[in-house]
Amino acid sequence: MTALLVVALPLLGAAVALVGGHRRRLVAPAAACVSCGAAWVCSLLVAAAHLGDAAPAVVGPYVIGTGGIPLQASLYVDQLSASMLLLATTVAVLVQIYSVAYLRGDPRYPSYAALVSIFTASMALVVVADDLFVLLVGWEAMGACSYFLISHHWELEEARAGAVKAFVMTRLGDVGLLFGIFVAGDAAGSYRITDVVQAASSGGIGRTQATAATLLLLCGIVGKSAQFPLHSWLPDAMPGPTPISALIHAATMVAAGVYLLARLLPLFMLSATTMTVLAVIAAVTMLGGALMALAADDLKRVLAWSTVSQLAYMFAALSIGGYSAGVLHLLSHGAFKALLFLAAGSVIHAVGSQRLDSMGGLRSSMPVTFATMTVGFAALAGLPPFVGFFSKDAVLGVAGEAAFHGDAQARAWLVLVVGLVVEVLTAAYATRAWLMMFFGRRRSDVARAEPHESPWFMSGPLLVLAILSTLGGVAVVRPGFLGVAPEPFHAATALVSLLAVAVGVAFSASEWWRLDGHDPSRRLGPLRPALAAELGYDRALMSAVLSPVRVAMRTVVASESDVVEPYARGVGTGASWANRFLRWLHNGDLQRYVTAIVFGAVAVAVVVGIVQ
Amino acid sequence: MTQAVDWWAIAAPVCLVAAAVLALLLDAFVPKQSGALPCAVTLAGVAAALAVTAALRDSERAAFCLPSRLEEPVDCSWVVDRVALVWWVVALVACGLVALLLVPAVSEGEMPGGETYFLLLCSTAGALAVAAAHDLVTLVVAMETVSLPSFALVGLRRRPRRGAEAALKFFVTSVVATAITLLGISMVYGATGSVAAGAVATSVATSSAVRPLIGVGMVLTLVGLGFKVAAVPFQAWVPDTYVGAPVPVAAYLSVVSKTAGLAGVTIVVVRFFPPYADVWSPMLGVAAAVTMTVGNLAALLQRHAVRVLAWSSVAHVGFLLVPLAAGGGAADVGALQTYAAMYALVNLGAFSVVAAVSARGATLVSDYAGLVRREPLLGLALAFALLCLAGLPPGIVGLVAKVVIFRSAVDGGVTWLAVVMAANVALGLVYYLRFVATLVAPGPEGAISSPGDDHLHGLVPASVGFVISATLIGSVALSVWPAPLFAVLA
Amino acid sequence: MSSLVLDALVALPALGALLAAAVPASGHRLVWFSLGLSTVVLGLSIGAWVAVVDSGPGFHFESDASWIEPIGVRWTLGLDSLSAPLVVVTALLSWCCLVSLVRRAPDCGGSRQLAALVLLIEAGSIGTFVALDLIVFFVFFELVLIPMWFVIADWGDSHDAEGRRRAATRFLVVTVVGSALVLVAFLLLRSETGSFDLTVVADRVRRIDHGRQVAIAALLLVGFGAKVPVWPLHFWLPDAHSKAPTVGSVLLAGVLLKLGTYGLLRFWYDVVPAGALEVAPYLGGLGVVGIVYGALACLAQPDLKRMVAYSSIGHMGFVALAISTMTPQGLLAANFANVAHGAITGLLFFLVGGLKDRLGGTTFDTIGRGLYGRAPRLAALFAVAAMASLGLPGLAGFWGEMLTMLAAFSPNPALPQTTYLVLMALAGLGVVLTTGYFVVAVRRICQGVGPGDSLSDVASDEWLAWAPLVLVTVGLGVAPMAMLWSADGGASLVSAVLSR
Amino acid sequence: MSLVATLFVLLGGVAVGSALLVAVGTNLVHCALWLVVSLGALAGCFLLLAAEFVAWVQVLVYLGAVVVLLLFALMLTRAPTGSVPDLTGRNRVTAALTAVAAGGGLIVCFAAGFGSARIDVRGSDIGSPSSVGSTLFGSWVLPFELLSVVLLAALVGAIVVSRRQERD
Amino acid sequence: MPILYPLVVSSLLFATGTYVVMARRHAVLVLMGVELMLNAVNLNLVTFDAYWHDSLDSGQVLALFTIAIAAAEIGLGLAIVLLVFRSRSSINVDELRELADRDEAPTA
Repeated sequence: MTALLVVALPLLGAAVALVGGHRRRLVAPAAACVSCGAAWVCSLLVAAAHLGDAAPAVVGPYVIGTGGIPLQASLYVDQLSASMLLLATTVAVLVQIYSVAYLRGDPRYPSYAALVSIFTASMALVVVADDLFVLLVGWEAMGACSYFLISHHWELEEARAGAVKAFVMTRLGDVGLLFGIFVAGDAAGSYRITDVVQAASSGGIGRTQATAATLLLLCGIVGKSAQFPLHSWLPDAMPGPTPISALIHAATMVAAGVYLLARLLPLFMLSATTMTVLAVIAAVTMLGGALMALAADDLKRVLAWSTVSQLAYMFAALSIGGYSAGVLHLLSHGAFKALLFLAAGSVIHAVGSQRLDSMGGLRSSMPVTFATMTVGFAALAGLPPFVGFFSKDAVLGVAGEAAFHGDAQARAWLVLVVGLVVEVLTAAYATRAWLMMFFGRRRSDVARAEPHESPWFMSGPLLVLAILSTLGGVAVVRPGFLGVAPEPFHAATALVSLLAVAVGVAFSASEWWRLDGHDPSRRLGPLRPALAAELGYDRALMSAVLSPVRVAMRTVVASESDVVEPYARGVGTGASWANRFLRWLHNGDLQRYVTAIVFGAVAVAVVVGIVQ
Repeated sequence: MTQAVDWWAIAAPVCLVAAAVLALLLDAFVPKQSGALPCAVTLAGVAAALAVTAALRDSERAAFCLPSRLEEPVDCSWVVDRVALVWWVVALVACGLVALLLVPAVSEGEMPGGETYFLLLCSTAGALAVAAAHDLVTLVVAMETVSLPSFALVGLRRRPRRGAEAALKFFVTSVVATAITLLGISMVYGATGSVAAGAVATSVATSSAVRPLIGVGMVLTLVGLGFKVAAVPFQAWVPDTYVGAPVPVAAYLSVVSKTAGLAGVTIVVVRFFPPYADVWSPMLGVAAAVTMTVGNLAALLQRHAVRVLAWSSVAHVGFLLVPLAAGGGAADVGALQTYAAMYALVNLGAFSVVAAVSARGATLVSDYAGLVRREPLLGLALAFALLCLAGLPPGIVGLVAKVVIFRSAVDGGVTWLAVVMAANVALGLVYYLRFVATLVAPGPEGAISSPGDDHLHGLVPASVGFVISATLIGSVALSVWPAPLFAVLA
Repeated sequence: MSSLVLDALVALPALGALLAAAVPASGHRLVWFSLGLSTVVLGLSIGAWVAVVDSGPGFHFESDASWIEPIGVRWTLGLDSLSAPLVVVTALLSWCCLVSLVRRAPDCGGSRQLAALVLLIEAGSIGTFVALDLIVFFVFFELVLIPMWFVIADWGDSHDAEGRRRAATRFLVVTVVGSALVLVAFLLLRSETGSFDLTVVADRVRRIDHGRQVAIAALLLVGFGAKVPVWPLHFWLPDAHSKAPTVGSVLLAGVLLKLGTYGLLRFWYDVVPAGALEVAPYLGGLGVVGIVYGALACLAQPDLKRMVAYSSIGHMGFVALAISTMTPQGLLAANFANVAHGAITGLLFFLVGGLKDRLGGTTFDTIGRGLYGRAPRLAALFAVAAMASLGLPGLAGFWGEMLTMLAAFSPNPALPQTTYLVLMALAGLGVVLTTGYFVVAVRRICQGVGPGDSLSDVASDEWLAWAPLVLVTVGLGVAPMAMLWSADGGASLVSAVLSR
Repeated sequence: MSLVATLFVLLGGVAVGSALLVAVGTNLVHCALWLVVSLGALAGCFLLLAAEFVAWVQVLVYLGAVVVLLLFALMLTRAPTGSVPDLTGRNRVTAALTAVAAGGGLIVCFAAGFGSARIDVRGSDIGSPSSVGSTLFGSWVLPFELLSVVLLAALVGAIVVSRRQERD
Repeated sequence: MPILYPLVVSSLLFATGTYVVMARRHAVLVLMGVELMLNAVNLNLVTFDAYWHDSLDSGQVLALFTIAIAAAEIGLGLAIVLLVFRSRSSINVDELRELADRDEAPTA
């Protein structure tokens, strides 16, 4: 029941913020922070009860007839959902607090706070839902909140465009998800996740059905988690307020795809096809994302591409059955990426620009931000002792294990090799961004006066997240809270990956040195503009999708105006012509009338006479 | 051997003729009278005839029987059965209402009192005779009894310029049609050697050698009747005549005269030529389809109010022919009569309002703008009548009558005709609704009979007002409780 | 149970319409009177719905009286879980329309006549939903046409008298042709079964030979399809909507279109299921074409009201697809989508009407950009309505579409399964396109930099008129079981029929 | 060919020929007179067909009354007595074609229906005034009475139509 | 005598009559055409009466009635013709166009 409160409380807060937010200035922030805080407390309670080897709890089901297989609205809390819940509410409450300062004076704050609260509730619903349709409700509600929040600055063209793109692309995936739910539910005879998983584990679902269901589900997952080929909305979603990027587009919503996959892993494991597809997608995405991040000029885009890439890491782990590795990286990424975004927000807040080349030398003026962000970058790059090192190690360790000993070795090798390459790249772009932001000369074209440290409302959450990113490694090494067996430390892969990180850092640092404080990615030469333009993928995709739609649209318009309308009008015109003709016939000439009578009589008589 | 006269069977037309003569004589001997007196005589005659009709309700009478050859069933010239009685009631009631509509014209000296009512009653007597006639000789004479007085009625106006033209057109076309009918009768006679219903039917059923001759004869016989009901291609006279005639006379032509024609068509196809159903049924089907389409299309953009009603009456003939096209069984004839009764009632309602408004000089539909607001009784009565004609609620009586016609078509297996009807119902709506919308719309300032103009406002003569109210009440009541209208079908 | 309830539901608005049109009192007072009456009807209908939900399958509140005995027509009314929600929606939308008339007289005046027409439409629609006699059904079906014609032709777009008349007439003509075909189908049923009574006909339908049943089902498809409107017969709808006044659009979309889908549901499922199975794939195909076609047309629309009108074609396409599956799920989905579309599109038309009142037009150019800034609440409501209309889970539109696709996923075993899978996939594509045009519309009018004028935001009477629809939209989205339960009874009825 | 037949052909030829002259003549009065010839010849035909009574009625009513009426009418309408070139309207071609079709159709129809059947009028008294009179009042009382109404109505109608004076 | 003789004569007369009615402009001539048509019918009736040896004399009786009707018609017809003449001094039937449907249709 406490889990239900996690869903309900933020909704309540949203309602209060919406209704009262415009009357009193303090109502909205108070409602938002308090409701999310209360939800956080509740999720702590839930987590306390369900982490470790505690038995899962089920609320419901509340059966809703559909004429066929019924919906069973029910909640399900186990270790996975408890930890996800904790992550989501923690980031949410930090973001709410952070936003109070970040959006100070913004007249749209009340609706913003309400949407964040609704989002939190939706995410919580996704996490605790036991029915696939209930999950879908939360899933798409998150999408809608994301849409509205991306377009928070709706006077900006790129915010509007990004919001539309994000929503339409994820919904495209969601249609697949919906159909996947149909197939899965049909195969399992129930839409409850527990039933589906049960059926999958006990062999109640055939291979074909499982492949169909999982491939369809994968569409939704790929869309939501911004994986290739539906990845391009996430970088474009960055015009949204930075706290939103931290919450939705880094820590929680985009990770929901990973969560769902982890949740349904037994079903996915039934289909080697799907897992191979997943591995390929993950490999392509993590490599591509990292490359884009290396070349991007915009700080938030760097982080966004990094998110894309890191999410692919999680999928890579799951594609070789690394349940705990995937989930652990999800949790750790949630912490350090939220930290990175919030810190980036702090920087942007101070500098007034998102472009990397307009920053530099911020080290001294923003010490807290510098320190916390350094922690974040270190975690991202996978430096020990930060949390990222451990979670990545878990992923690569699983991959290495599987590559040498498992039965899906091709997949595992792919993940392992690409994973290591991406390690290099990750370290390189993290170092590059870090150097460009905090070191070197301050750029003269910055409009603002001397940047200064952000208020405590903003730096407080940064500190909290920095602590989590620093100490979280402990939890990762002992993942018993997930109800899985402890992971042995993978010494071999850890060494290799440390080497990779070192290569990456060295690359960026040496180039930075060599170029005298200029962007190290210039070293990439002709590849750089192409990467900065994101390989033209987006434009190609848009024209590939939009031009047929445009053609179809024009066809429809033409058919309405040139076919349907003329015919509809033609009936009227024909009738009025007939009317004129008939009235012309009746021109008042008596003898014409008589002729008509005689002729008519003769004609009918002739016809009848011949017929007879 | 002289035929016995069954006075009771012919009492109704005799009442009418007696009243006619009385009206004529009163006109001659009572000078300076208004329209009220001859109208009263007429109504008395109609009432008496109705009383007789009511008394005959449960009996089927045959009179003026011909000596039978051999052992065949006796052929009678005059058969008063249930079908005929229904026609009688429709014709009589309509005649009474038309008589009331004529009062203002007579009172103002526009039409001569005694003669007008005399002609009206003679014509109606002819209509009754058509419905009861069971041999071709009686039928054709009865038809002429309907026609000849109505030629005169059309031309009866003090300013006869348009009336004369209308009368001449009506006359010539009608006479030609009659001649063709007579030719057809002569062919039937030539082929069968008889003119009586039973003998013709028997002979037609047995002789196959002369089928073309009989078929052609039957078709030509139907021409004159088709002219009376104004089926295409014999409809051309209708708009010109209706427009040129006094409005009450147009109402008479569109209701009583048409009823007589329908009765005649029914008798000819059902009583004389049942074995030729495979000929007349598709023929009437095509005629029905063409007639309703032509009528509706021609009415579509009409601006002249009477012409709209004229073409609408043509279109309704199409619907009326459908039950016969569907086979003309007892249920079909019932459907036909139901529809005809509905049509007579609401069409008279429409014509009565048009009569009242035309008396003030309105001719175009646009002259009726805002009638509902200025004179709600007139406006609503006309609007309701038009909706009934269109067959859309709130004119439920029209709708249900159409349902009955559709049912007849469907049961008779002429579903294609039902589909044509469907299109025509929609087509008809267009102009009926345009008319209704004009009635409801706010009228132009200074339009005819604006409220301030006391000369024109509220000048609905009592008799016309009575007809308007009676038809309105009748059609509203039948819309709420349509069962009585359909009692015919039971 | 008292059997006068349904008679009252029909008679109260009808008598109210007469009174409102006839009584010589001030127009304003009569609008209030109509509103009061409509409130009573609304309450009564909700009560009846609740009672029906409680009583399970079958018809309740049956009323049976002699009407046109000679042709076998009886005044039989009944309410089941299929019709009850539609009756409530009708009553609710009429109520909302009347509320919106209380303070805002139409430009051309005549608010009491308009109120009378609204009541008449309400009476006719409720009558159609509760009629159990084919002819009574038909009479009520036709009863709404003339009032709607007047609503469009007399209170419609004030800039285009000719156009609104034409639009009204086109609506009327298409519907009447359709309904005449329906009549033909009814009469075929009558001639085969000897009764006009729905239940009797349903009982005896097995006597009809199969080909005849197919013909009847096809006639019903074309006849009701013109009203729904199913794709190639939709051409009357955009004009009718774009020329109609707000009240007219709301009732047209929310109530009148439902007459068609209800008719199909009622007669295909209860009366000629065997024949319907033969033609159902065509309906499904046309429905899907309507979904995609409507969405593409919406994408190209420069006029918000026309866009909403075309969106109705898409939504009705979903209902058509649901009906065509010939399963209890399909019935549930169609019924749910009917109700949801009534509330959501009603709300959208109210909002568009509100914009039209403020800005004088509904083209995107007239409305301008940046409504979020100029009239935040109005814009937010529009965004919510758009989200609901594009089928966002958690709002009412989703469940209808989801259940429809679910039904198409497993259609009646007698139907071609693969075809339906393709139809389902295309419907999914339609969902994406729908999302596309709604977010583009939101982007076009709500977002961006506006002309800087400030519009009056949602007024209190508008809140009153719109709030019920918002509540229904959100309520049904959050708690779909409210509808699914009540319709379950109907579904079991249908499955009983289908399994015969 | 028998004598009767020969006579009939002659008389019929006269009737048709003079009817054609009515149809094409340019002088109104001549047309009326040709009509007299045609109807007179027709009366002769009736006689040959043993319809004695009808023949005499034909002579009385048509030749005695109707044609006179027509001549009066021509006079009253101040019809020109000379030749009028445009007595035939522009409709003539259509009219002629329709008429030919009608006539041809009728002949074909009769020929198909009766072929070579013959009339035998010998030895019957069917057409005598007494026989016709007895059937008329024995079997056809009803139409006869009805006819009286027609005639009365026509009389009154004719009077009342021509009595109205006012011009406009 | 072959029955076709009188039938052919009557057909030709009837055709001539219709031509007169359809083509001749003068109203009185039109009436003459009507007379021709009716007489053709009479010839038919009389012929068939003789052919069938009808004991009821239906043909002859109807012929008599037709003559009477024709007379009545011609009387009333001439009265109407005179009425037309008096109201407009012309009795050419093709000039009677006053009632024609001439008002312009509204543009739809």
